[in-house]
Amino acid sequence: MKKIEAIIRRDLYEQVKDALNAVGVQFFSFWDVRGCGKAHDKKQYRGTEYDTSFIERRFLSIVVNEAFVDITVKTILESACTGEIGDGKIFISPIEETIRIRNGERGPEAIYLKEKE
Amino acid sequence: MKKIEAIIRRDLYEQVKDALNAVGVQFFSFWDVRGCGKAHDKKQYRGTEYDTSFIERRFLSIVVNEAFVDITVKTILESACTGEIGDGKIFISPIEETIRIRNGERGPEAIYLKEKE
Amino acid sequence: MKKIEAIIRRDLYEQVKDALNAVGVQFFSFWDVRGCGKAHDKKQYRGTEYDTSFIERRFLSIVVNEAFVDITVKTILESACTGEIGDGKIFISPIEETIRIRNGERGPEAIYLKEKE
Amino acid sequence: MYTLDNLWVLIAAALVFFMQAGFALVEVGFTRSKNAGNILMKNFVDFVVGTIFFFFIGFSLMYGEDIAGFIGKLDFNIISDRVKAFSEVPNLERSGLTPYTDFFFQVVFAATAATIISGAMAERTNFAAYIVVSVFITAVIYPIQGHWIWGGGWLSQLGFHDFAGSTAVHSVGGWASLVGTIVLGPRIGKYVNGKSQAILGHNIIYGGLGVFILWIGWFGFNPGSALGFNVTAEADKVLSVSSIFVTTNAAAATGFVAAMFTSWIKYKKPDVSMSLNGVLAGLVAVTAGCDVVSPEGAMIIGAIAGVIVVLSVDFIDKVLKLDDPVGAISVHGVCGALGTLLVGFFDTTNGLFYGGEATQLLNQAIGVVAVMGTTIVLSYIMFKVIDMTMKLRVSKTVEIEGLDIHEHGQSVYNN
Amino acid sequence: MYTLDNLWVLIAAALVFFMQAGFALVEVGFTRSKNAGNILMKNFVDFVVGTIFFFFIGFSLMYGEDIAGFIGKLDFNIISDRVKAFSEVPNLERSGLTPYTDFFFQVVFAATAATIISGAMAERTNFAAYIVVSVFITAVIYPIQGHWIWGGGWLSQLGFHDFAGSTAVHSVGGWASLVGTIVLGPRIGKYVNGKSQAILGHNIIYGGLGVFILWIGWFGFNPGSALGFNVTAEADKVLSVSSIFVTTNAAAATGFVAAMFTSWIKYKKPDVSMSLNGVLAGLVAVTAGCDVVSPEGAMIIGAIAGVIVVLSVDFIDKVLKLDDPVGAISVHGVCGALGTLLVGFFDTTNGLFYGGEATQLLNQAIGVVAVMGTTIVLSYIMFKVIDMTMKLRVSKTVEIEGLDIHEHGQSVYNN
Amino acid sequence: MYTLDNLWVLIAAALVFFMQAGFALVEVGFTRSKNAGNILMKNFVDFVVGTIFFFFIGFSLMYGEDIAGFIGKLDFNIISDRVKAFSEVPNLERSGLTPYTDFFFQVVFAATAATIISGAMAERTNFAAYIVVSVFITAVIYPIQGHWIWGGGWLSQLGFHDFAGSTAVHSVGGWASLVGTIVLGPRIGKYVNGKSQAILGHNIIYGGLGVFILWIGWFGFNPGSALGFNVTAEADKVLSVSSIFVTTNAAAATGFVAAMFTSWIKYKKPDVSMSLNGVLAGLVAVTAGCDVVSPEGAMIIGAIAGVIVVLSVDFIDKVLKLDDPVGAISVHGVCGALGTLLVGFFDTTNGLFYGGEATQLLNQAIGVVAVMGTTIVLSYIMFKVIDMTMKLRVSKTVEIEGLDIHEHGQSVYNN
Ligand SMILES: Nc1ncnc2c1ncn2[C@@H]1O[C@H](COP(=O)(O)OP(=O)(O)O)[C@@H](O)[C@H]1O
Ligand SMILES: Nc1ncnc2c1ncn2[C@@H]1O[C@H](COP(=O)(O)OP(=O)(O)O)[C@@H](O)[C@H]1O
Ligand SMILES: Nc1ncnc2c1ncn2[C@@H]1O[C@H](COP(=O)(O)OP(=O)(O)O)[C@@H](O)[C@H]1O
Repeated sequence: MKKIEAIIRRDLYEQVKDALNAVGVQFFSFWDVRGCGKAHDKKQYRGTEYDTSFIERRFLSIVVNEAFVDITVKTILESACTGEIGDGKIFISPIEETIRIRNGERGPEAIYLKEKE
Repeated sequence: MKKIEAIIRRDLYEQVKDALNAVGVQFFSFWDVRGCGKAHDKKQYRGTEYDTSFIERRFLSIVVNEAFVDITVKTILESACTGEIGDGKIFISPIEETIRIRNGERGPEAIYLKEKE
Repeated sequence: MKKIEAIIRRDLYEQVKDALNAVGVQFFSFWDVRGCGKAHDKKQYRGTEYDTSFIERRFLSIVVNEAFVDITVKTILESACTGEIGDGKIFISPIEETIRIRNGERGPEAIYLKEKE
Repeated sequence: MYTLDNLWVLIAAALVFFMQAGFALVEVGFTRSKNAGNILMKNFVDFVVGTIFFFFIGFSLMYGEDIAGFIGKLDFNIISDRVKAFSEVPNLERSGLTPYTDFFFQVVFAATAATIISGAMAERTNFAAYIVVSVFITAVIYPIQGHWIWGGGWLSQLGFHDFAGSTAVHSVGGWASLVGTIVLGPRIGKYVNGKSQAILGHNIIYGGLGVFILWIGWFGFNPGSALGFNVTAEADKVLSVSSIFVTTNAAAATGFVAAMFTSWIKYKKPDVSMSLNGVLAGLVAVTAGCDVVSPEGAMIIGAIAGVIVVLSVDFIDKVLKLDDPVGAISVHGVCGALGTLLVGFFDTTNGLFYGGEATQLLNQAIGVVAVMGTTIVLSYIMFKVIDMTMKLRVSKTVEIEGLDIHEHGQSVYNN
Repeated sequence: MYTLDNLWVLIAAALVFFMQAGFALVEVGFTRSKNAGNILMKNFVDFVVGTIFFFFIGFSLMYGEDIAGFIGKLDFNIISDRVKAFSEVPNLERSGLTPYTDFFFQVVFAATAATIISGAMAERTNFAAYIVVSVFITAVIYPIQGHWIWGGGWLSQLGFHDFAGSTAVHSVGGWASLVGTIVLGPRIGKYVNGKSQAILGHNIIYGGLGVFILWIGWFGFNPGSALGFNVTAEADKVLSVSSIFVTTNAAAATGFVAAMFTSWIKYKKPDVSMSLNGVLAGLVAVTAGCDVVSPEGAMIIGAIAGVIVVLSVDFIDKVLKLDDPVGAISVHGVCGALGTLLVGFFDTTNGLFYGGEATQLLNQAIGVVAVMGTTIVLSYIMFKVIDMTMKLRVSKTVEIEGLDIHEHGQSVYNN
Repeated sequence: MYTLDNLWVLIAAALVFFMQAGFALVEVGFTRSKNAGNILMKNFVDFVVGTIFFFFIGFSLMYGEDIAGFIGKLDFNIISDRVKAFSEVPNLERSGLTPYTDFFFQVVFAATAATIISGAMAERTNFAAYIVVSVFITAVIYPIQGHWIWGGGWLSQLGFHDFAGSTAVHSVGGWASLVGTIVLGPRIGKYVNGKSQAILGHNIIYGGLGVFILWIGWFGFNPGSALGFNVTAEADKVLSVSSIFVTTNAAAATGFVAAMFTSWIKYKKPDVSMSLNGVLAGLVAVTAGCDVVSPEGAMIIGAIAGVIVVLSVDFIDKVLKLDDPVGAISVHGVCGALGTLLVGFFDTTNGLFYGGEATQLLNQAIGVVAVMGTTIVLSYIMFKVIDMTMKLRVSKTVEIEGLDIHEHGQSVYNN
């Protein structure tokens, strides 16, 4: 199994989610993060400039079994891309074990609610 | 060392934390995430339905040395389980190195504050 | 490529960020987490004591290519360290693939905006 | 003077109306974010239901023709009839409050009694059921007790002194809260192995703003209850109203100080939300006697209430194990009763501490007990009937995931 | 009486001023956090620009010497001239409102008209352009219609009845909002494949507090429009003002109830923000006739408005596909017009339901249509000219990343 | 008239009371969330301590029997004695304010002076020490200066004109803030290598609501300072009060506009929190002369204050390197002094710009300097003594982790 972490523009989240759902990737977690990049946004507060150097982004953590890695990546690339700087990144890393808390089921089976399909 | 990531119901957090502490797992980080699943909660705002398809969850990131993997997983399974759909998942992935910022100590030793026990 | 996850004191973030930028590590994501440790802060609300046992921390997720691992770790150790308990941890884990969403570029090249330098 | 009396009472009523915002903020702030929208809705429901049902039903039960000292005669047209009668008086001979002014001042009080309850029952009450609760409180329960005290009923004949409603408004709300809390049971997670757990309010700053708003609202509530602003050879309402401003404010201040230090001593740190409760405790307690106590007396009353409210919250939470998220029972029930009794001591003309006899104190005690008993019985019946017919409490899932999403289909906080 | 009239109108004006805070909170709460600071700024701009431009220009266009029933004569010194004249009257012979009281009450109304628009145009309007919009509304568009209705213009001569401004203030704001919304176009992401999407307000609790504040402000807006508080052999403004308190409050209450149940039936759940809109709908609708309807009539008016506002928000959002984040067009435009028309039915002296003739209704319709048409034309010209000269809408990036960061260089929420 | 005078001043006092909520919101919003509960508590402490200590001590020092033009005679029973004397006057012969009205209006002013300081000293002051600061300000420092200006002391004998307290209230608060800021030192992280860093306020929307509340409060503060509302052959307080509404409002508006454009020009973007400060700057500046300037004059005063406040915040922050999180020194100290001086120019009867002589300006300057000097000396002694006896500043850990958790044991924001 792999963990696919995607850092995307917040405003494109709905679009990405719909695209992922459409290809069968329906389970994942996400949260809001701030992304640091080279673009140093100069902001100011009461006349003092400060440099946040971050942009508000959304972090998606998607654990999938091998069969789904490519389609997931492809789908994100398509749905999260504007072509302008700041579209974000995808990181893939290994997951050794997955366990469904509800019933203790392990392995790839735990990722998808097979019995409900 | 392994990273154990557990996505649990927010309301069970206290229970899980206490259970983990009881078995000696006292260091971890957590934050709030939203979990997407198949259950598409229909919500509405000013008469427009929208589909959040997420539930509020808590994400625990626990790095432990090998010896603690099983007990940690077992403890989470016991304390975070209601048996109803939506209990969440546990993911296990490899950690190559751990460093304690305070003193630069590395490896499994860095995980537990041995000297204080 | 490696993912370097650093859990640091929130108040030292600016310092850490500046130090990282200074050594060329300019891309990363961060978010706020709560860290559980042994120190059980007793808090109280309306006369009822409760035990939060967490401290507010900031979580940095930095994906770098191998060449940058050491300097990144060193920089964090230097800039995030106060020497007092609670300075946090650094975890290093493998990343198998990195993809830049903007143009689909893969591998270590995707991490740094070479063409802009 | 006719004009001044009406002007003052209308302005006072507008201030009392504003207390609704204060209650809403305190209740929203002292509870969890997942239920914030629901509590807001309940506070609105209290007031709008109050406005409608008190107009058609409650007002006549409270101020209609007295039936045996017990209740006013139900009369759907009481207000329009009174307006008609009033309109026939030649303009320049009119005096007192117009029927509209009178009604408006009364309706904002009725809604206050109802709104107290939503806080105590927060985070677990079925919304539809709550609407029915609001109806009963403003249409029946509050008007009955109100009739006794202010509508010419038996307590007012007895000489029971409750100037602005420590008992008539606050205790009624407080005791109904007590019963509601018992019938509902505690929130999930509030008691673990019999030990009270902290369920943190999600925004105490809202609570603080709410208390400031309630405080300014009380400058309508208490001084407005003089029901006028004039001076005649016999009475000087100007002096009296201005003194009520001072006593009201004094009790609020010492209530804060006392609650702050009590929590500081008891818990080692000055607790924010308890100190805020202290302000309300002082205000509630001084409400009964604000017209007859001195500023110094008001300060002592406020201080006593500030101490008691902390002890009472503790006792109800940890000993009685009743789950009252905002402290409504302690603030309104306990301190309302307390303040009413203290009139018997601090009344500068016939209080015990000023050489008065015990009669006044006795009358106060009778009133406090009678209202407490009646409210408990009536509201118990009400809650039980509602619970049996439409379920008072939401399901476990709804409670855990939040009333906002389940009852209203959305969260009030988004990005 | 001179003193009482002024005292009441000044206090009422202060309450109306406070409505600015209410509007700001509703608009901030009903939109996204990334634009919160920008909306706050716009609400301040409305009021400060209003204060300045209405002083020098708007007031004389509205209340200056009538030119053919169409507009007042522009006069930069109108206020100081009036003060001079007034000062020459011996103190004890003075009567009515002082020129200052008069101006202050008028200026808070002018700013209200302007502030309505910021909500409808929220989250995508260029800040500099918005300042110019504010100037035009308070200096030109509002005063012209105001002159017709209240300044002695042709509508007031016709017998058009708009006591406190359902049409003069709210509809003007509402129709200008309509045009602004059309010229601007919807927010990015609001319509996907022609389907309306929910863009969630980020803090409905702010919205709730805002509505409470608006509600108390309306106790200045409507009863204050009696422009006095006295009783003479001919007229009793005391009775009238107190009745307006009751009718205003009644319509707000039923507006909430009706909107709540309408949303409950239509969407299966009682929607929080729609119910809040219901309060405002009731208040806006009763504003025109608050002085001539009975409390029962006001309740019906409020209830109708509460139903209509939900249907109208739905219609505008889903059928017309106009993106009005806070429902300003429905609340102020539609319910303002509706309430003005309903005077023709519910006026207790000559409304259709009370045996009156259709003339009143006809006059109301003429006024509603005339103001609607004029406002639409004038504001269309204004928006187009501004759009051509300085761009009304921000760039796509600014809109996506938030106006706060781009227009003001900072976020209003931090840690 | 006795009744009207009291009615108006009581209502005005209630509005001034409400300013406490405004100050609390501005201070909470302009600072970090980890200290929000602490600042809220301090704002409550200011008011409750003020109420108690001003009652027993401050009031007599300010308004007691004059001792050599320098201070009033300490008298714990001053209020009850005055009430007793007043009560002996036959009802119908009473006039002026009742001793209660008088005290209540004064106490809300005293608390205002104290509350200004909490903002400047935010995020690093020991809570217990702060309580003592509040006691000294309301019991001693404010009353002394107040006696000079309003209590019959030497400045009032000199002809110093400070109608509603630009100097007596705001400058006192502002200069005490200056000293407090110096004694405390800047917050950790505020100056890095001598360079000022932005420490962002956590909720500028609270700040905006706070400013709206302060603004409406000022309609009590300034016009209420007429201490009455009547018309006699000699004086027309009605005209005067209504003019103060207009001048107060005008200065607030131009203060906003000027600060907004100043920040826009200086920093390229219109800064939200600076624009909000502009409103307060305009209000503070016009306070001294609101009764003697024209609306146009008030606009200019407000505009000057709006420009100056931005420059002053910048100067204090970047050049003097004093850490004043909310800009209290600039808003209250600098603009209070500025506004007091500007009376010498804009007073329509004897200001320099209206053909007056320089005497008035000179008197104003004497007062400004005297109050500044005295406040600085007295508050320096106070802060130093408190610092030596109980430590003014919290420990490094407490400051970094937040005062809420350490001083009050909890966070005010939860889930
Ligand atoms: N090496 C990294 N580690 C973690 N997060 C990263 C890394 N590189 C980029 N990101 C995240 O991705 C976001 C967008 O990447 P960016 O490089 O700005 O886009 P683009 O590749 O289109 O230029 C950043 O703001 C940050 O959140
Ligand atoms: N593949 C996944 N990757 C990341 N998070 C997941 C994944 N699958 C589930 N989750 C998280 O776990 C939560 C609960 O899982 P769910 O499948 O709904 O429970 P159950 O297995 O009991 O049916 C989801 O809401 C989501 O946050
Ligand atoms: N094993 C772990 N897994 C995840 N997070 C951890 C782990 N150990 C420590 N942390 C994080 O690091 C923070 C600080 O670590 P701590 O051990 O308290 O500091 P120190 O090592 O200086 O004593 C914790 O609050 C927690 O957020």
